[in-house]
Amino acid sequence: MNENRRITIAKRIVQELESGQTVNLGVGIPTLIPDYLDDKQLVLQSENGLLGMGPTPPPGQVNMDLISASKDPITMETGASLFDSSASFAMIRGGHIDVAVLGALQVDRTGEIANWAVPGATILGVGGAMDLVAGANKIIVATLHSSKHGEPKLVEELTYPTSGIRKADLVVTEHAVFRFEEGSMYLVEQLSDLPLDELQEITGAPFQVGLREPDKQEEAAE
Amino acid sequence: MNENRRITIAKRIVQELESGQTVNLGVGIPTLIPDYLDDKQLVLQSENGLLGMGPTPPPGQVNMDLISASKDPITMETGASLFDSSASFAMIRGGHIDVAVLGALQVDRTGEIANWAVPGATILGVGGAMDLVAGANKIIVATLHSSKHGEPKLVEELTYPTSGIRKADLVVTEHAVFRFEEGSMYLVEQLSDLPLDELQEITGAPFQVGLREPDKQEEAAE
Amino acid sequence: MQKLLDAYEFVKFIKNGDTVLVGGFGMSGTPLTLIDGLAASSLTGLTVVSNNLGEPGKGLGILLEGKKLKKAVGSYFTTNRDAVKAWADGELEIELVPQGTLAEAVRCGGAGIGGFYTKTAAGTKLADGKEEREIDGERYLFEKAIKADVSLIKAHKADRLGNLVYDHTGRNFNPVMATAGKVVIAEVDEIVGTGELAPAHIVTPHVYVDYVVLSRYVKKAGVFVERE
Amino acid sequence: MQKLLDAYEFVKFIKNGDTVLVGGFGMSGTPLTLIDGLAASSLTGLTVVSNNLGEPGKGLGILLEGKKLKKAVGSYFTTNRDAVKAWADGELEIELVPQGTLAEAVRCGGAGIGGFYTKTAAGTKLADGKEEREIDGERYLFEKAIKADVSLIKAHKADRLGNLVYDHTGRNFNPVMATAGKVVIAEVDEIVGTGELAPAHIVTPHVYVDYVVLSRYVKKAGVFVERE
Repeated sequence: MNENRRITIAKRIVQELESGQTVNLGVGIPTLIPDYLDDKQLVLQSENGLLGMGPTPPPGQVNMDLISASKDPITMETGASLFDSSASFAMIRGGHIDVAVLGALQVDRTGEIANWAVPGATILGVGGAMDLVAGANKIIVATLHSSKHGEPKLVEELTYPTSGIRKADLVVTEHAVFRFEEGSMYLVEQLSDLPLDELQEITGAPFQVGLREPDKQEEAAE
Repeated sequence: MNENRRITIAKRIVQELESGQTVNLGVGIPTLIPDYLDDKQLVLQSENGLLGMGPTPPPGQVNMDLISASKDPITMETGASLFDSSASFAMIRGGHIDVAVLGALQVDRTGEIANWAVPGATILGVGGAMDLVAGANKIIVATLHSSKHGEPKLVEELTYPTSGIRKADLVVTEHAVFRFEEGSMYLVEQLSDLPLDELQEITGAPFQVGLREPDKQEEAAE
Repeated sequence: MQKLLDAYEFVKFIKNGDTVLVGGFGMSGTPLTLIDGLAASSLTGLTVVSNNLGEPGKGLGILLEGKKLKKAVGSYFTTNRDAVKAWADGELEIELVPQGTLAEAVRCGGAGIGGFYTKTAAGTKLADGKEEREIDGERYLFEKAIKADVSLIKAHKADRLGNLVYDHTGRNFNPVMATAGKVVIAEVDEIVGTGELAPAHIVTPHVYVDYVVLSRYVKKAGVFVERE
Repeated sequence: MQKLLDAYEFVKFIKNGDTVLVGGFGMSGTPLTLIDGLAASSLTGLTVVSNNLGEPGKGLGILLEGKKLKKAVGSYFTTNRDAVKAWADGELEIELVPQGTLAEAVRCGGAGIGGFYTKTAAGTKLADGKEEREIDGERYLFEKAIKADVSLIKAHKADRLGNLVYDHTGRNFNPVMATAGKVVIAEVDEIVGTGELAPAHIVTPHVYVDYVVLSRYVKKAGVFVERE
């Protein structure tokens, strides 16, 4: 059931992606995306130094020096290229990744993301999360609507440490798609049969229904 | 006769160089050095992106995409590597070049170098001169003792624009070898039969004869 | 090939007054076809960022003859006496930058780095008006990253995705310039099938290359001549 | 080969308290033999700069077990629960740096750049105590270059001069770390004749490599096991 919700999110995000785009997929739900692309051809970037990441190899063809950012064995697509970590983050930070799809612990009503640390807990890992938030051209957050403790992940104000001042463009949960513009949050699509009032109840931040201006929606959908 | 003096300088500088060292040779007298290496094997770096520069190719084997910093056709030694301009200057500025041999317009008594611009004239070229002055581990200046107008090139204070705050280690002219230490200039060797008082006369800066401390000489020669 | 443009078609991506990064060191690794295209266009008031301005009537030199340039940023202009004259006549602004600083500033522009500190040029005339900072007891200058509207670069081979490799020292400024333009056009000697360039040997990944133009020139006896 | 050292001989170039850059991302491109050498040595109080600290008892994890480390600088330590525990027990200092900032700081250390400005981490907890600067209307953090006493890196092949190429994503931090240590030791799978690596394909020119060590491990079915 949880897996179905995650797949709903992955499938909906695929609709936001276009063939030929360079995409960096974070850990968690984003890693499901390659399985639901149909005939869309993405160029996947892996922060440890690869453009053109392919699927998991068959067991006999694993090379532990060809791995993803999650440290799992991968393959290369035709036309792939390899480079060092400084070149990889130059690509990320320099605005050369079209879309980063990230998981999140929280997103606030302005689109600010918390996805690397839990308050009060040991903070010993950040990886490339902040570089991606700072550098990707478009940021899509893929997250379940509520935490496993039933707390809303979309919140009025972050209580978890922020990943950066750069805002998400879009959040996709199993229930809805939210867009962020100029500090406000807009519900642009419902993905489950949850009534609107119940959706509002389980969402920790106030949102408006529909986009601020119809023009904006078209522009964003281009 | 002028050519003989230039060769005297080049040959003397060769004595300062060791096999296996990475050396960047500036334009002018330094470019004579490869002809007088005997069995010393230097690794020549060219600022436009080559480590392991070889001699001029025979006329039939010229490739205008394989050129020196002076824009002349060159070849590659076995074990050479090619890289871009940012990597080349990372190598230079990061202290990975053992010795830079540079021409100069003036050198002052502290070893400060002027080698890129003439006062009052149009200043439209600097190239890699300042990067080499700032970055090479050892700087040897190769210059005739006097300008073509008969003015001393070793001066009390620079009247030409400086190439940087970093000092030369050694200046070699057709008459003498000077070393610089802690702001003072020392005559460490005479290369012509010019008497010492006449050498002093044609040198624009005061110098001491011999090194400040005998210990220092050994240390420097190591 | 989706990215392939006709020789001078790329000109439509450039506007009067734009800043254009142009690869090359002397006449090596210089996008001669793209420069021809600029010369044949009606564009004016361009700022060109390139190590040199070619030679009189050669390479970027033809843009100077065609009065296309408002300003040139680079490290060495003295090999083109026309540039020196245009500057003296007040027809061309020149900003002189040490070669290593130029390369690093363009790399930073493409890498999302706002600026950096270098020892190069500290204490010289080229430091005039620039911020100085002491780091670990040494003097450094602040240099801002360089970005541009368009990058015109020259590579040896492109595959059909736009991955690039370069010809010997023709590499020079091209790979960093490929990263720092909003629109990047690569002139190439040859287009090969995707997969023909080994992943570990690709110097410029295709994500940096928007369009590819086949060079009007071919190398004969080591020198570029017009393709027949 | 002049630069070739026996497996653990390199330890003589390291002193107690030194800062050591160690290449690798997870267990890929990690100098396992050199780490074994450190573990077998009497060295203590080391500061290690590396993206991770391996896994419990694996890679850099064995240095933690052997109490060799005073401090670790990197981007992701949570994959090694021993590191988390050592930190919680006050036995290990940890400095957390975003991965891209780490890579760039090391590159700057090797390139003679004193420091740089990045947007990454501006406005976050990792910006605490760091200088902020606005450049073209955007917020950037100042980050200082990282240099070290010694670099321990892993490459795939070295030629007899010390030129290096890497194995796929085993490249990761190794090329930048090769530039930023006073002494650089490269562990390699294979040593080939000079000239066997094409000039355009060499990733690390030999000028950066002081010594080469042949790996005690070989890859079998894609995973490193001890050489027989």
